[in-house]
Amino acid sequence: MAANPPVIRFRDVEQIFTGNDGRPIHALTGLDFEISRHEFVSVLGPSGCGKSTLLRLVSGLIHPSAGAVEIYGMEVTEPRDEIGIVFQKPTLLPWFNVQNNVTFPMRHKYGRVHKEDNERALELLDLVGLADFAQKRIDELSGGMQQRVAIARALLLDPDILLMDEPFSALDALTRDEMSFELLRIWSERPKTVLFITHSIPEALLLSDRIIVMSERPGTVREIIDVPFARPRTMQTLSDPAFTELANHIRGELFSKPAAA
Amino acid sequence: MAANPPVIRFRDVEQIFTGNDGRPIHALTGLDFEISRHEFVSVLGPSGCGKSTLLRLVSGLIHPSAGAVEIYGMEVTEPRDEIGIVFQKPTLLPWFNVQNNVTFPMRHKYGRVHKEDNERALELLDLVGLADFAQKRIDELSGGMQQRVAIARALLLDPDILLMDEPFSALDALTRDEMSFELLRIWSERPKTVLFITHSIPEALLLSDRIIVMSERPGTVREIIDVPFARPRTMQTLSDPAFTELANHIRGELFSKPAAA
Amino acid sequence: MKNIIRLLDRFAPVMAVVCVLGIWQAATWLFAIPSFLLPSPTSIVAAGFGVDPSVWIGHIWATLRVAVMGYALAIAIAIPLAISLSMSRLLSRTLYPMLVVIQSTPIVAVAPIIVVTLGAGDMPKVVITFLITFFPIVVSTTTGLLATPEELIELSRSLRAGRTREIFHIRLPYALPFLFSALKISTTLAVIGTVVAEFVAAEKGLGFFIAFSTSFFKIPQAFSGLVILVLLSLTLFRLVGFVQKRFAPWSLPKSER
Amino acid sequence: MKNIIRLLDRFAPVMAVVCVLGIWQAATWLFAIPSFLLPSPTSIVAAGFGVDPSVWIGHIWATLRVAVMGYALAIAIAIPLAISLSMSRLLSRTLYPMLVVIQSTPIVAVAPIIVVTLGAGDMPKVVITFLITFFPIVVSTTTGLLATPEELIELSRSLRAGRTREIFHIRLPYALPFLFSALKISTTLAVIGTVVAEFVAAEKGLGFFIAFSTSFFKIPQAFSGLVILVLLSLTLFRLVGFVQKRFAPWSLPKSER
Amino acid sequence: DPVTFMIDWLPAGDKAPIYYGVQKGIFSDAGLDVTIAVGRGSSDVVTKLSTGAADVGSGGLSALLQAVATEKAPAKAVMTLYTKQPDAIFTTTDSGIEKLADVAGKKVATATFSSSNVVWPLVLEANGVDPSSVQLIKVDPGALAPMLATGQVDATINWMTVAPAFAGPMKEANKTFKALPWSEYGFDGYGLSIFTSDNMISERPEVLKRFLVAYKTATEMAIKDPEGAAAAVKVMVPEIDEATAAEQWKASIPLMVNDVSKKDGIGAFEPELLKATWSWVAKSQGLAADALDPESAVNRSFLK
Ligand SMILES: Nc1ncnc2c1ncn2[C@@H]1O[C@H](COP(=O)(O)OP(=O)(O)OP(=O)(O)O)[C@@H](O)[C@H]1O
Ligand SMILES: Nc1ncnc2c1ncn2[C@@H]1O[C@H](COP(=O)(O)OP(=O)(O)OP(=O)(O)O)[C@@H](O)[C@H]1O
Ligand SMILES: [Mg+2]
Ligand SMILES: [Mg+2]
Repeated sequence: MAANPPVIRFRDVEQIFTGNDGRPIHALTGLDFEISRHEFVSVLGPSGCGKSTLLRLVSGLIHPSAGAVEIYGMEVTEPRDEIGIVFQKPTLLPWFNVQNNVTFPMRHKYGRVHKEDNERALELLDLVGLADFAQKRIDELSGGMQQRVAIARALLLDPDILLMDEPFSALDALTRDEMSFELLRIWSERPKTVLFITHSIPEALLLSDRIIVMSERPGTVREIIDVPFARPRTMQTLSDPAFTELANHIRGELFSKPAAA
Repeated sequence: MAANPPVIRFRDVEQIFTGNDGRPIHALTGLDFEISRHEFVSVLGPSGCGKSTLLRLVSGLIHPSAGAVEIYGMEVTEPRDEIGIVFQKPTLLPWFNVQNNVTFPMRHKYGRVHKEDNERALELLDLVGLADFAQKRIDELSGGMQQRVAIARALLLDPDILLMDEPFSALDALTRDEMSFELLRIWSERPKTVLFITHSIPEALLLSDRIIVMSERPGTVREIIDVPFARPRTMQTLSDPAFTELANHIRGELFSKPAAA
Repeated sequence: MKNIIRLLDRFAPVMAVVCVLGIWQAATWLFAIPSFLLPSPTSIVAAGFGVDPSVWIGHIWATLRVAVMGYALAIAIAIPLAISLSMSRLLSRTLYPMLVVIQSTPIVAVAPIIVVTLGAGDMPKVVITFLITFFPIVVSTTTGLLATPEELIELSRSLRAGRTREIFHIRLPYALPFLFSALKISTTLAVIGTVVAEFVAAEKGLGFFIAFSTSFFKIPQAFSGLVILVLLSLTLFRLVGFVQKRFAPWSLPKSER
Repeated sequence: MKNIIRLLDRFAPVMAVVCVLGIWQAATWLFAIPSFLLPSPTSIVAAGFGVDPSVWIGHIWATLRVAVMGYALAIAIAIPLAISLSMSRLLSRTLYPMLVVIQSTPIVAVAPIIVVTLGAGDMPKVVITFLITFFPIVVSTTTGLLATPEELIELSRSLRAGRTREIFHIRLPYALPFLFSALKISTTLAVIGTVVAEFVAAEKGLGFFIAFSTSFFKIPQAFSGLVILVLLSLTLFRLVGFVQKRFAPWSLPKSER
Repeated sequence: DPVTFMIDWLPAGDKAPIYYGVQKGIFSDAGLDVTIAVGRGSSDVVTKLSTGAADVGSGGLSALLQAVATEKAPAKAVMTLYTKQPDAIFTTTDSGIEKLADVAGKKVATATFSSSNVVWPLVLEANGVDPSSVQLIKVDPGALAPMLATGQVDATINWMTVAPAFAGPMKEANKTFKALPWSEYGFDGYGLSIFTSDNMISERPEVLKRFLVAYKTATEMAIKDPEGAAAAVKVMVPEIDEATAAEQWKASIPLMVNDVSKKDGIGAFEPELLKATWSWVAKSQGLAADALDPESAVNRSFLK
C-alpha cells in the first residue's frame, strides 16, 4: 500500500473561520497526513472538533486558511470529479422523488439520466432497504430513510474517492451493521479510497484500514491507528479479543484529555 | 411504581399516513402500552418503524388513525403544556443566536425571557458543553453542537414529560456518555417521565427503566423489557455481565425477524 | 357538521362577492348615490349589455392580447435577468440600480419616446406592459435564487455540474415559491400596464373604452368595462395558481396542494 | 489583481451609470435626436438648474411625503392582512379575489370616486399610492408565511404558544426574505403610485411637475423632474436594503451580508 | 395617398368632420386614404407630427406656438378651425355665478393638465378679479362633472364642446347647467387649428393641399348636417352616444362659424388675432413677447 502515491494528502493544514461576530474560530490546526490509494480511513473525534470541516476541505468546497490539501498530488482548489460525498445532513431535494434524488448526480453532472442509471438507482435503493420507496416524496421518509437515500446517491456514480460524514448515525444497530457490510462489499468489489467519519468506535474498527483520532477544538490529529484485522471482516471480527482491546485503547485515547470537563 | 396512574397510555393505536400519491402508508399498528409516572422508557426499533411517529402521537402533533393516546388519563387532542421535545432534526431558528434558541420556549410560550431564564440557558449550555458558543449563530455550529443546543432547549422549561428523538445520535462516544449521565442526574434530581428514542442498545440499557422494542413497518411493540439494574447507574453498570447478556438478548430480538432481508 | 364547513369553504368566495354586490346595490339605493359617482351593480350590468357584444369582443381581445404578450415578454426577460443578477455580484450591483430606474420611471413621461420609436400597433403597448410587469419578477426570482440553502449549493458544487445546472436543478426549483408569488403579482400588473398603455396610446382595448366612457361621463358604462377588466385579471391570476398546482405542487404550502 | 477586482466591484455601478450617460449624450449628438423626443443629459441638467431650488424642494417634498405615507400605510395594512390570509383558508379564499379586484382596477377609472369622496389634499393621493403599493406586500408576505417549514411550525405547536406567537416568532421571521423582496418592489411602486395620484389630483409634486412640463412641451425640464423622481426611488430602494442589512442580516443571502 | 390624421383627444362629436369626410367619401374622392389616430392632447399631437408618427393633426394653436417657441418644434399651423377660444366656465343656475367676475370667492375645479389653467389667472385679472381669491382645485378630468353635480364645487373649467357630456350628471342631480365662454370676457385668439409637420409641407405639399380642401369641405358639409356628422362618428366609433355627439358637434359650430370667421373667411389666420393668441401664450408662460414671431409658426400658403 505504501508503494501507491498518496491519494489524499494534508500538508500542515489549518482552518480558521470568521464568525458572524467577526471573531476567528480556530477549527483545525496542524493537520499533516496521507491517505493511500484504496485505503479505508475512518475519522473519530469529539463533537465540534472539525471532522466535517476536514471532509469539506478534501471535497474542495472550502479552502484551508494555511497549508494545502492535495489529491493525487494536485492541490485542491475546487471540487473534483472523482469524489462522492455523503453529507452530515441528508441534503435531499424536496422537488424530486426518492429515485430521482438518487439519480440526481447523473442528471446534475451529465444532464440526463439513462435507463441504466435508473436501474442502478433501484439496485442501490434495494441495497439500502428502500426499494418500496422509490416513488415516494422526501417528506414521507423517516430520518434514517433519508440518510439511506443520501448514501445511495453518493454511490450512484461509483466514485474513486468516497467521503462519508456520519452516514449511519441515524440508523438502528441492525441496519447499521447491514449497511457496513454492504459498504465493505462495494469497497472490495470496486476498490475506492474512503474517508469515513463516525462516532462509533466498533464501526471504525470493523471498516477501516486506519483510524484518525482527533483531539478537541482546535482539532488536530491525536493519533493514527493501524487496524490489524484481516479482511474480509465478518461478525466474528467483532468478538476477537484484540478488537475489544483496540476499541478500549481508542476509547481511552478519546476519553483521556478532558479531565477538566 | 404500579401504584401511580399511567402518565402515557396507548390504547390500540394505529397510524396510517396518506402518501402524496394517495396510497396509504401503514406506519404503526396495535400499539397498546402504558408508561408510569417518572418512568424512563426507551424505544428501540429499526429505521422507519415508526418511532418518531409514536413520539409525535404522544406530543399531540398528530392524531392516531385509530385508537387513542392518553396523557394523565386524558385523550391527547393537541400539544400539552408539560411536555418538552427534542426532535430528530435539531430544528433551531437561524434568526436567533444559540442562547436565544435555548430560551426560545420561554419567549415563545410566555412572551418574555427573564434574567433567570438567561442564566438557566447558560447553565444548560454549560451542561451540554457549549458555554463558549452562547452568542454564536446557528450556522456556525457543527451538527453535533446543534443537536446539543436542541437538548438544552428542551430542558429549559423543566418539563414533566420529556420526549427525546435520538438526541445523542450525532455525538461522539465521550460526549454521548457525558450527556447520558447528565440526563440521568437531571432526571433523578427533578423526576420526570421520559420517552427516549435511540438506536444504541447500551444507551437504552444504561438509561431506562423499561425498553420498548419495536418491529419493522408497520411498527408494533415486539417486546417490553424491564431493565433490572439498580440506580444510580455508573460506568460500572456497563461491565456487569447481566448488562452484556441483556444487550445480547435485545440485539437478538432486533436482529431476529428479518431473515428475509 | 364537517359537510357544512366544506360547503362553506366551497361557496364562501361566491357568497362574499354576492354580499358585497348586495351591500353596494343597497347603498346606491339608500343613500341615492348618483350613478355618475358610483353606479349601482344593476346599472353597470345594464350598461354592459347596452354595448354591442362584437364591440366588447374587440376591446377584450385587444387588451388580452397585449396583456398576455407583455406578460410573456416580462417572464421571458425577467427570469434570465434574475439568473444573471444572482450569478454575478458585479452585474447585480451594476444592473439593479438601472432596473430600479426603469421601474420607477413613470411610463406616461416616456410614452412618447416609446410610441415614436416603436411606431403604432401593439408593439409600444406590449413594451409598456412589459416595463410595468417585469420588475417584481426580477426582484422576487433573484431573492429566491439567492435564498437557496448553502447545503444544496454545496451538493451541486461537489458534483462539479457547473453554474447552469446549479441554477436549473437547484436554485430555480428552490426559488419557485418566490417566482410564483411574483407571477401572481404580475398578472394584475400586466393588465394594469396594458390599461395604462391604452390610456397613453390606443384606439382600442378596455383601457381605451374606460377612458372614452369616462370622457363622456358615462360612468356605468366605464364601470362595465372595469368589471370585464377585473374578470380578466382574476382569470389570469387563477391561471397562474392553476399552473403552479398542476406543474409544481411541491412549491405550494402543504395546506394548498 | 485582487485590488483591481475590488476597485472594479466598488466603482462598477458608478462606471455603468457614467457609460450609459455617455452613450446617451453621444447618441443625441450623433443622431441629432430632437430634444422634445429625448433630451440630452446636459440639456436635462441645464433645465434642472433652470428651475428654482425652492420650487424643486416644494415638489420633492410633496411627492416624498405622499409616497412615504402611502408606503407606510401599505405596510401597516398589508402585513396584518397577509397574516390573516395565511391563518385562515376561508379568509384567504374569500379575500384574495377581492384583493385582486382592487389591485387590477385602474386608478384612473375610479379617480372621480376617490377625489369626490376624499376631497382634495393629501388623502386621496395617499390612498391611491396605498392601493398601488400594498398588493405585492400582501402576496409575497402570505407566500412566505405559508412557506415556513413544517418542522418549525411543529416546534411552535409543541410549545402551545398560540397562533399569534407562531406568527411573530416563527412565520414572520421566516417570511422576511419574501417580505423584504416585496418591500423593495413596493418602494418603486409607491413612487409610481404617487406620480399617478398627482396626475389625477394635485397641484404640486414631481408627477405634477413632469406632466405639467410635458403638456407645455418643456421636455428637458420634464426629464429633469424624472431624474429627481428616479433618484428618490433609488434612495428608498436602497434604504430598504439598508434596513434589512442592519436589522435582519440573517434574512439576506450569505454573499450580501 | 395615405394620410394619417391625428385628433387631439378621444373621439367625440366635436371631432366629427374627419369622420364625416371619411364616411362620405370626401377624402377618397380627393384620392386620399385617411387613417384616424387618437392623440392625447395638443402637445402630444405636436410631438407626433414632429416625429412623423402622423401627417396632419388638430390641436390648440397656443400649444403649437408654445412648442415652436421653446423647442423649435418642426411643425406649422396651416388652417384655423376655432376662431374663438373654446374655454369656458361651467356652472349651475343656483351657483350665483352670473358673470365671470362672480367666481371670486368660489370653488372652481379644473382638469389638472388643462391648457386653460395657465391663462386662467390672466383672464381673471383682465376681468378685475384677484386670481388668489378663487379657490382652484385641480383634479382628473373625469371628476369634473361629478364634482359640479354633487355641489362640491361651484364651477368647472372646460371647453365648450364638452358641455353636452355634462347633461347626464346634471340631469341626475336635478341641476340646470350654464356655461360662460371666456371669449365673451376678453379672451381672444385662435383655438383649435390644423397642424402639419415641416416635412409634410416640403415633401408632400400637394397632398396636404388636397387634404385641407377636402377637410374644409367635410367641415362645411358637417355643419349643415349635424345629425349626419354624428352618425358618421357613430359608424367608426360604435361606443359613442349619437345624440350626445350631435350636441357636441353643434356646440362647436359657433366656435367656427362666428363673426370672426365671417370676416376673415373660414380657415384664415388673421395677423392681429394670431398676435393676440401669441401674446396670451407669452404672458402666461413668462416668455418675452419677441421670443417668437407667431407668423413663423403658421403657413398660409395652403389656403386658397
Ligand atoms: N408525513 C408522512 N407522510 C407519509 N408517510 C410518513 C410520514 N411520516 C412518516 N411516514 C412513514 O411512516 C413510517 C415511520 O416513520 P418514522 O419517522 O416514525 O420512522 P422512525 O422509526 O422514526 O425512523 P428513523 O429511525 O429512521 O427515524 C415510515 O415508513 C415513513 O415513510
Ligand atoms: N461556517 C462556519 N463558520 C464558523 N464556524 C464554523 C463554521 N463551520 C464550522 N465551524 C466551527 O468549526 C468547528 C468544527 O466544526 P465541524 O462541523 O467540522 O465539527 P465536527 O467535527 O463535524 O462536529 P460534529 O461531530 O458535531 O459534526 C466548530 O467549532 C464550528 O463551530
Ligand atoms: Mg460534523
Ligand atoms: Mg425517526
